[in-house]
Amino acid sequence: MAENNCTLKTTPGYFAVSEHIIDVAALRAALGSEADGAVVTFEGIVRNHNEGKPVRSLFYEACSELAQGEAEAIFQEAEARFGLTRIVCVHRVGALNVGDTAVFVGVSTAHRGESFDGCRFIIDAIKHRLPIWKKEEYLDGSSNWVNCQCREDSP
Amino acid sequence: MAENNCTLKTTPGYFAVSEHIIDVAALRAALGSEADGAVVTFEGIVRNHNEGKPVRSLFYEACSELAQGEAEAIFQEAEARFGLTRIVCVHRVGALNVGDTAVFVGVSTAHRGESFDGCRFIIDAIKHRLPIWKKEEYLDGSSNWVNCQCREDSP
Amino acid sequence: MSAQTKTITVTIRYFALLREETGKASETLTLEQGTLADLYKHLQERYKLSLPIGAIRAAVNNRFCSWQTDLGEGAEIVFVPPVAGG
Amino acid sequence: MSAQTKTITVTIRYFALLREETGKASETLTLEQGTLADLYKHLQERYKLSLPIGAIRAAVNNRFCSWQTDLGEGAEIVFVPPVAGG
Repeated sequence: MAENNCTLKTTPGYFAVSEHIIDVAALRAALGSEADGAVVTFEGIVRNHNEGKPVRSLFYEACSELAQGEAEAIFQEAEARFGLTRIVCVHRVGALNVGDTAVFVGVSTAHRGESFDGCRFIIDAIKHRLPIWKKEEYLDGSSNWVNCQCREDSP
Repeated sequence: MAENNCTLKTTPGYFAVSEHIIDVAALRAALGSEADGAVVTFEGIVRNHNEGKPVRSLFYEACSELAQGEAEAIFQEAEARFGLTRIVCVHRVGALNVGDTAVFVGVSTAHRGESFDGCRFIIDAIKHRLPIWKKEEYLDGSSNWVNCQCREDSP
Repeated sequence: MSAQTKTITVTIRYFALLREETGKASETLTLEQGTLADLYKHLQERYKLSLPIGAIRAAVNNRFCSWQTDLGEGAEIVFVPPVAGG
Repeated sequence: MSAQTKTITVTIRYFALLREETGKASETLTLEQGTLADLYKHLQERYKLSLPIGAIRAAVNNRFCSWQTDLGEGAEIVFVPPVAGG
């Protein structure tokens, strides 16, 4: 994880986009300090269905540079609002299968309320703000860039 | 984990009281199915302070039989309210040091909202309802059974 | 005390502060039939327990019970001081 | 077109649906100076892009910018289709 930490000097967070299987245990080990009483983690997993359609696999694509800056902004906001001590987040890109972890978010704080609220805030923000795209491939052979069919989305 | 599973036939949950270090990775591996899109975990960690006093170590004690029954009741309630697919919870007993995981709660569901809410519900219920007691030993040599000083607590 | 007074034998397990104040993890007592509340008051006096009855819960045979529960022969009793898991 | 019209060279990166519809991951274009919105409208026509301008965001040199931003020489542009991380 060392190579990217230098880009996050102003926050307690680590963010990466990765083509490799997410090593949850290694990321968990980066959380927690002696003053922390709570660690909350979230994993988003590739489901075998979405909105009623059976999913065979997923393809994620990211604009890493933009994602990094946006993640730092999210982390700073989360730190200020919830007093998070540590934040670790990795988002997978490339071809994923059902059961794979697509995204990991882990946080630690002194008390549990802030950990739950902070972790949830971060995953919600990541889903809405990070330049990461998901193409679902269905069992029937069709595929779809998620959210790109609603043609008149307002910003 | 197999030896206790037979006691939880009516719920999707696994609960144990353990004298050994909690193996978070092994517990995480018991979560998630192909239909699950979200895994949320909580770890309660021994802090180096509580209500302003520096903590040196903790001692946890449980009435395992009562705790098991109460955990099953909590899991059934959580399953009904949040549609949790899997629940895994282990509470440590004995002498713990700062940084040790005292309790692990992990849940999985189709969608993330229910995972966050369900995990939080379970840890809150565990803290309030399970017959588990905590003795804090402070750096100054004093100690205290937590919550046992409020002599006129109503039930 | 009349010859009619029935006695029962019960087992009590003590945890946390109650274990420390009684100096034992469990004991088996033979006593006059009565309620859970009667038993706790008896123990409170005997061991000078600091926790008032309102601060604790009680379980009989692994089920939480009301203080008015009548104790039966062989009952296994746990008094539950204020909990603090997690 | 007057001789005064200034041209600039910009690099554009395409992702997801935009990458598929343009058939390229990036390209460098020389074009008349204008705003981000002008550029997107030009590309929309050229590639028959299906996403309306209201559905996407744009970034210049790694910062999200408004559609009225004037493009400078050497700008690195990313058009961001609706995201779906996690």
